[in-house]
Amino acid sequence: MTTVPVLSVNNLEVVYDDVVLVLRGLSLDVPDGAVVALLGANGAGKTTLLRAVTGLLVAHRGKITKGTVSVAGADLTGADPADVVRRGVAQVMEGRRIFAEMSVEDNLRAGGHSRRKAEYREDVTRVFDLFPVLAQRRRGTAGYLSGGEQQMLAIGRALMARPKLLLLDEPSLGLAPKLVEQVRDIVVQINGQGTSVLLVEQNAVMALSIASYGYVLEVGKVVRDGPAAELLDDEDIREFYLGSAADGADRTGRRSFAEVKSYRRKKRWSA
Amino acid sequence: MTTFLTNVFAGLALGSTYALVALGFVVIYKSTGVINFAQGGLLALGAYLGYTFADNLAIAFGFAILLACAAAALVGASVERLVLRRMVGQPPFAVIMITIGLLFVIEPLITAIWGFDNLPLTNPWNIRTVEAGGLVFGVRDLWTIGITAAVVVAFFLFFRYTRMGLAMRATAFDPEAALAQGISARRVYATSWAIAAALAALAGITLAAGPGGLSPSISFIALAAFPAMILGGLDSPAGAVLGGVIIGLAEALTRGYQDQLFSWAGANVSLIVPYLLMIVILLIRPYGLLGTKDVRRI
Amino acid sequence: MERVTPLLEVRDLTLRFGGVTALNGVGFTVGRGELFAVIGPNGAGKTSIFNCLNGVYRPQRGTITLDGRRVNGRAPAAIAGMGVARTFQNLGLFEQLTLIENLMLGRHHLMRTGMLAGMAWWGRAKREEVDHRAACEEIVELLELEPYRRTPAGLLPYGVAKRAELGRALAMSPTLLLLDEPVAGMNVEETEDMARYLIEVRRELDLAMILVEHDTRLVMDLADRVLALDFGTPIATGSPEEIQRDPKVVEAYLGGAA
Amino acid sequence: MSRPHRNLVRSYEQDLRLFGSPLSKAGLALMLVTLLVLPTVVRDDFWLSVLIYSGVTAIGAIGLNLLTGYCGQISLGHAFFIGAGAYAAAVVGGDLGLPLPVWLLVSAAVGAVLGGLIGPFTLRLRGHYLAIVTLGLIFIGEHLWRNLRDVTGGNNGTSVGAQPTIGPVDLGALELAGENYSRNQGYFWLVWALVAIIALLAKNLVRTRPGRALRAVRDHDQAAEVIGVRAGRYKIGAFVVSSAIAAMAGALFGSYQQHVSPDDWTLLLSIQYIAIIIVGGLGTIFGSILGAVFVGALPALIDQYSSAIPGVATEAGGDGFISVFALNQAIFGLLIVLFLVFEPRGLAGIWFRVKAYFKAWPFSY
Amino acid sequence: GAGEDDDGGGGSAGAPGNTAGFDGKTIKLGVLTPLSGTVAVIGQPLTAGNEVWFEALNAEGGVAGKYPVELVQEDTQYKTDIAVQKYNKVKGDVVAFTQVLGTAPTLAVLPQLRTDKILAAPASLDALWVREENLLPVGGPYQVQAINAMEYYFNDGGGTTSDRICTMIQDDVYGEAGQQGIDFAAEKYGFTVTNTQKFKVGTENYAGQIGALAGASCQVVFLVATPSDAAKIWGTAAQARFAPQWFGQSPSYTGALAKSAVAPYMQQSVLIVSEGTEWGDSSVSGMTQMVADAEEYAADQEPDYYFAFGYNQARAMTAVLEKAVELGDLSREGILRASREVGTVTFDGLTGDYRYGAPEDRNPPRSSTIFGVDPSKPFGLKKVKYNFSSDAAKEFEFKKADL
Ligand SMILES: Nc1ncnc2c1ncn2[C@@H]1O[C@H](COP(=O)(O)OP(=O)(O)OP(=O)(O)O)[C@@H](O)[C@H]1O
Ligand SMILES: Nc1ncnc2c1ncn2[C@@H]1O[C@H](COP(=O)(O)OP(=O)(O)OP(=O)(O)O)[C@@H](O)[C@H]1O
Ligand SMILES: [Mg+2]
Ligand SMILES: [Mg+2]
Repeated sequence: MTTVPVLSVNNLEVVYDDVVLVLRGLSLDVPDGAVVALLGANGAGKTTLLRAVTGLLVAHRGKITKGTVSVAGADLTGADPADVVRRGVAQVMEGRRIFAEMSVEDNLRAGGHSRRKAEYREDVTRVFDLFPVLAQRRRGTAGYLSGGEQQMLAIGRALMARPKLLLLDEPSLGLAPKLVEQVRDIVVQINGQGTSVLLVEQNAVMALSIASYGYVLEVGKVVRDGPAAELLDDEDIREFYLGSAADGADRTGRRSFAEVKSYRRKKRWSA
Repeated sequence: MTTFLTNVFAGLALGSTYALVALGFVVIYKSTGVINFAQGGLLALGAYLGYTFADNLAIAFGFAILLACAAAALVGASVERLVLRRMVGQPPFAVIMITIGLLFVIEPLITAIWGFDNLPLTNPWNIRTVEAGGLVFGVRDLWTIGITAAVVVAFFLFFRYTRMGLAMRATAFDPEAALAQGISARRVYATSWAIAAALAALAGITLAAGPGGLSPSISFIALAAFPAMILGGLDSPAGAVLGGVIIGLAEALTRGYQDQLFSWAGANVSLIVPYLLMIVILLIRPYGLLGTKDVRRI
Repeated sequence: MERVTPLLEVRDLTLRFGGVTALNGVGFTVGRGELFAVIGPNGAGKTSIFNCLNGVYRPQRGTITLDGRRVNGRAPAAIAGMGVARTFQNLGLFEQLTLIENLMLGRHHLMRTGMLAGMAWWGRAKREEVDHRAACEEIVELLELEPYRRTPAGLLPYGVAKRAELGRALAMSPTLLLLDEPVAGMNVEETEDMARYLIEVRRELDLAMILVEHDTRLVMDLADRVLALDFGTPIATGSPEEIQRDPKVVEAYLGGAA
Repeated sequence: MSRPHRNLVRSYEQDLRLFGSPLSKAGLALMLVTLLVLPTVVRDDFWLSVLIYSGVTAIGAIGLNLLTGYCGQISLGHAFFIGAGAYAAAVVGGDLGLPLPVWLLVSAAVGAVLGGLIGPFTLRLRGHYLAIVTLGLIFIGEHLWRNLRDVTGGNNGTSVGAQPTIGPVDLGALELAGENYSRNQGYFWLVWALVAIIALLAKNLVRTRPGRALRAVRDHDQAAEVIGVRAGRYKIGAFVVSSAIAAMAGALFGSYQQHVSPDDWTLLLSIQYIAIIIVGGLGTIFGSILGAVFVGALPALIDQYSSAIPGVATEAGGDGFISVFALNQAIFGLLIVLFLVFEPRGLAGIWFRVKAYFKAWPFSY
Repeated sequence: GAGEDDDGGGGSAGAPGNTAGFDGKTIKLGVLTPLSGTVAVIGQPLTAGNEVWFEALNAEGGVAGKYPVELVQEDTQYKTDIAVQKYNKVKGDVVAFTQVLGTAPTLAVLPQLRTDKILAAPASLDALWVREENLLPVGGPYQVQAINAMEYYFNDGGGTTSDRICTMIQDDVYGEAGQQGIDFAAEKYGFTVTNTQKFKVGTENYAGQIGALAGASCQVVFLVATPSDAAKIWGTAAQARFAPQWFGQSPSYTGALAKSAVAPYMQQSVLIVSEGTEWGDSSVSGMTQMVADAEEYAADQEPDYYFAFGYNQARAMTAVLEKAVELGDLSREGILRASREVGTVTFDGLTGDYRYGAPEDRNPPRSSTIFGVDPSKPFGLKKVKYNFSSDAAKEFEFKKADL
């Protein structure tokens, strides 16, 4: 393919506090118009990668020490977050990070900060259509919403920016099963409208079912990548991210949690 | 009755000054979540700049005010440029301390440039008065009230028609999340510091235009405005104005009736009345009259 | 079923915030040693039930009794003293304290050292510190938290933080443990670990649990009984199998994913 | 390996030691020896008095840090309690002529009672609102100090006759083994011994149950309640302890200075205390001491060297753009700003960083 | 211990021996004053006054024509703890302090002055200082000014004791001193103080106080303030069209007021009670000398009371030093002794003569001068009644304060 990937990360190294090396030469591409899944255990560095892309490392005493980040061909390594957003990159941050003291509507307004004022009405209607609860609570204080409602707000807020590239950090966290499906549909839908998506998820089944390509991260490095379908069939991936028994049971034939083995298994690729 | 009205008028004038100063506090609180201890320093600086324009450069007083506000705003914005932009995402306490440090820097610089002597600021108001309905009004007091009213209107228009208000609140609440929305924390900080400094300059000049002239101790007024700011609610511009007026009136009226009503409590009760009033009101409304509540649910 | 008094009895709980009705006539019982689950869509009122049990919210109507003693009306700290422990949906760890300090805080209500005794150190304070530290270490071991003892809670990886919260709740030596989405945001492996811990805790400690969780597989595998809520109103109670098949639950909550 | 690794801890008791490792033991010993020997080496009255005031401030700062750094309650009213302590010492130590332990403890008690009266405000007020209400204390206090003439001497102030005597030992004119020591030397030992004692008490407080509770309340008061910490009680408790310590600092201040007046307890003093605990590092006892020495001694240091800067007038009305006195102030402010830009967590932050670096050593990442 | 002991110095005649602050050639004197911060507005000119006097003196060889004086200036920021630190810093390097500014800082270093047996000249007109062995005050205390103002009012101003006489004072030691004087006068002359208004330094709005004074129909108001407050007070009074006879205690006034918008009101209603004479008054030799010295050594110096005060202070200190040299002892004890034996020091009309001696026998000047405001004068003040002392003022007793 000749099109420029909408996000291209090259050999990235990130250090926190001048001492903690978290990303160790990570490379990854999000092709234009694609949904790419990023899997990895807790602490692997997924969030750090997203911060490096959007420039939020500044708020964490983190620094890119090597490598580049480019969005649609433009080099944005270490750029100001506001610039990154202006170039059409929006992020659903880990832990929701809604503005708790503000109303639901003001949260959405803040999400649309990079857009023109006139576009607000249209944008907000779209979000309210996706999440009717938010419309009901529009004047309510965001901080009093339930956990799941806050998650919806966080997603809605990111959508307000009408991004070209949407970075989702665990969007299904704390959502009821029905809503997880709905979020999945939403991702598919906005992807259909031309937004590329980088999806960080613990819910690997959900992520890989809509992604075209997937990366697996371990301690700051990509240890495995490939087309989503291929990853779905990979034995290790299924064992560790999909929760299927290694012995060939199909996707519904999962182990019961009540019978989990009381020893830890070891991943083959990260010995 | 005339005494009462005179006191009310004095209270309004004083309250307007408090309101201007409190508005400066509020603007910075709204965007950074910290109280700016350097506000008094900015006020003095603005007033001295006004003096330089009006007296040393002999610019017409009205223009001198505008120039001083602009110059002060520039100073405020440079504070962001030089210091605050490095503090995004850092603990608010560090930022508070930086404002204290700035206060320590500004004051000696002022005395180095303008000296210690009391300087008379040439101005058309001073002690002139106008008479209406049997009452005598100080021209400066009238202007102070008028300017405050105009600033308040400008303020609300600004917040109504720009997204700055929202961006400020978002930045104060969670700078990182605000950055992620494409809100430039730098722009927010720079704007709020510029506005706060300009307001301080305005307050400083209206103060210095009185008979007392201009001396470095003019910065003390900022302390007196604390109760006004907190009474109205730390993050509410409307609250700052309301708080300013209430405190101004309370102070002027207690002062006016000190001999009749408060002599038992010692001299100068009027100076602690703002604090007592503030405490009482905060016990009833812990976030001031119009402040936003902290929200934290589990 | 034998007729013993249940450990926890919740009756007719109603809670409103302005126009929002978070809970509407919710009632259920939890037996000793039982693992009771509460499910429902987002905003159904699950966390609010916990907040009522904890005394954080004051319901407008209804009663809660634990072991025959009335719970509602008491202050949260008093309820904690009665043996109600809790993990939080949004992580309620004390971020600047180390993990072990967080666990020790769980034992706060079991300790007596006051400010003066604490300053003096020698005597009660020291004795208590040592004794309760031993109790915490058992939990550290049980939950395999050894490497993180001295890590400030705010820097713990998310999965570990969730476990640490469980640990803190266990440190309280509770009779009733409230778990608010203990595996949210965890991958399958970590979820399995957590399930394992929960099973072990059940086996080793004599306590009842209420589990709120959107991971239906975990709920269905572990729970003895399940209550389903929608808009603050109970829509069904029963065994996991019954609930899973209940059309109202499927409609309101599970969707096609069941 | 036959010998256990030096970091191996074999019992919880051992693990709980304040000065557990050989390195920290050595550090402690070094500090104690320094404090003992310093006044006999640095006999200069200026530096001794700077350090005495720094020590007094360190005590007050430990109090404020307990309240603000550990319990998260910002107070701008610290100067009020310091003043109260000084007046209490003037009455008990001066007018009644009671010895040091008595006036020190009575001052602490007075501070504690006042703190207990003010403390309940914390139950309703948060953050800056509390800060400004406590700021009101300064002004209300000033009103009291000026009007309660019998105790405070009104505007004139009052002399403080509280003597540094413990039984037969008079630290104001110490005679040991035939050697005479000056009042400044005596006060240095007195004040810094108290710093050490109070730091130790505070450290014990914060590492045991009540201290954990304070920090829990600071980090997340609702969660603290839910796990059984009575947040309100600890907030008030923190106020009581902090004011008691502040009052002791005030008593020492008065006793050393021998005269105090309402002009001593201004907002500026409170702000200075805030500066100290932020510069030193919030939520660290050692940081309070570092901060007090830094804020107390830095101006003196600047003072020593700034006259060498060209273009500076070294006397009133002299030539030069800025007088050395104004410059000192400006440099002080500037250093604070720069310092916090570089290390927002304060002096203690540098300390942790150094420690973290050596822990990770020899792996730099 | 710290603080070297002086080695006594020489005998009762001959050259004084070396001692702390005196190396056989130069005499060093300390200055503890706010040189930064808000009170520097006083500290700066006062210190300039000290400097000018000594520079002029040094030009003639110095103390006793042979020992030049050097000032060691330290900034107290007007804080007591800093004052104590700075005192400790320089006490070993000076023979005495020629200026300690401010009541609170002076009180803070006083205990140590006593133990260290050092002499210091306080830069304020408190009556507290008169009976303090270690202090060397100059000028008539504020009480004297207040009493003399009343004398003037009754004798020359056409007032009667039945007039409504009021006071407006700053709520601190300085204000209280003025009030004491008025209260004393009230007793002596037999009038009552109708109304007293107190205010805090730096108050912004005085409408309340002025309203109260006007409400009490005050015909005379004795004001104790500092210039910027005084300007606001008179400005407010002018706006309220309240025009009693004001008497301002000397520090209430500064030259800038005569050029300000309040000047016309002041010309009409304000008298200032002070000491000495008009700035530049060539009929008074002390003034001629001071103006000449100021022109020579501090060309930028504006006419200023505080400057004159510093100049006088330095002169008193010089008298003591000369005496000490005469006694051949510049040690601390020697200087204290000299301060007891120096006798009466005259200030050539800049302020009244001060009779020093043992603290019990000291007699401060009792004379004052009444000034009117006249913008055409260099300092904006013209003499109205020169150098008079009332009997009442002479009767005022200075007691040893319990410090
Ligand atoms: N501000 C910080 N300072 C120091 N270390 C940090 C900081 N933020 C993260 N880390 C460390 O960086 C590593 C990667 O963290 P990151 O949050 O990127 O992981 P993640 O893959 O998103 O994990 P999770 O699934 O828990 O969200 C972790 O070990 C974490 O402890
Ligand atoms: N303090 C509060 N103020 C206002 N509304 C509240 C408050 N607490 C809860 N609510 C509302 O009550 C409803 C129930 O909230 P709750 O947190 O109990 O939901 P939940 O079932 O835990 O949802 P989730 O699964 O998303 O966590 C929600 O609509 C929420 O917005
Ligand atoms: Mg993450
Ligand atoms: Mg919930």
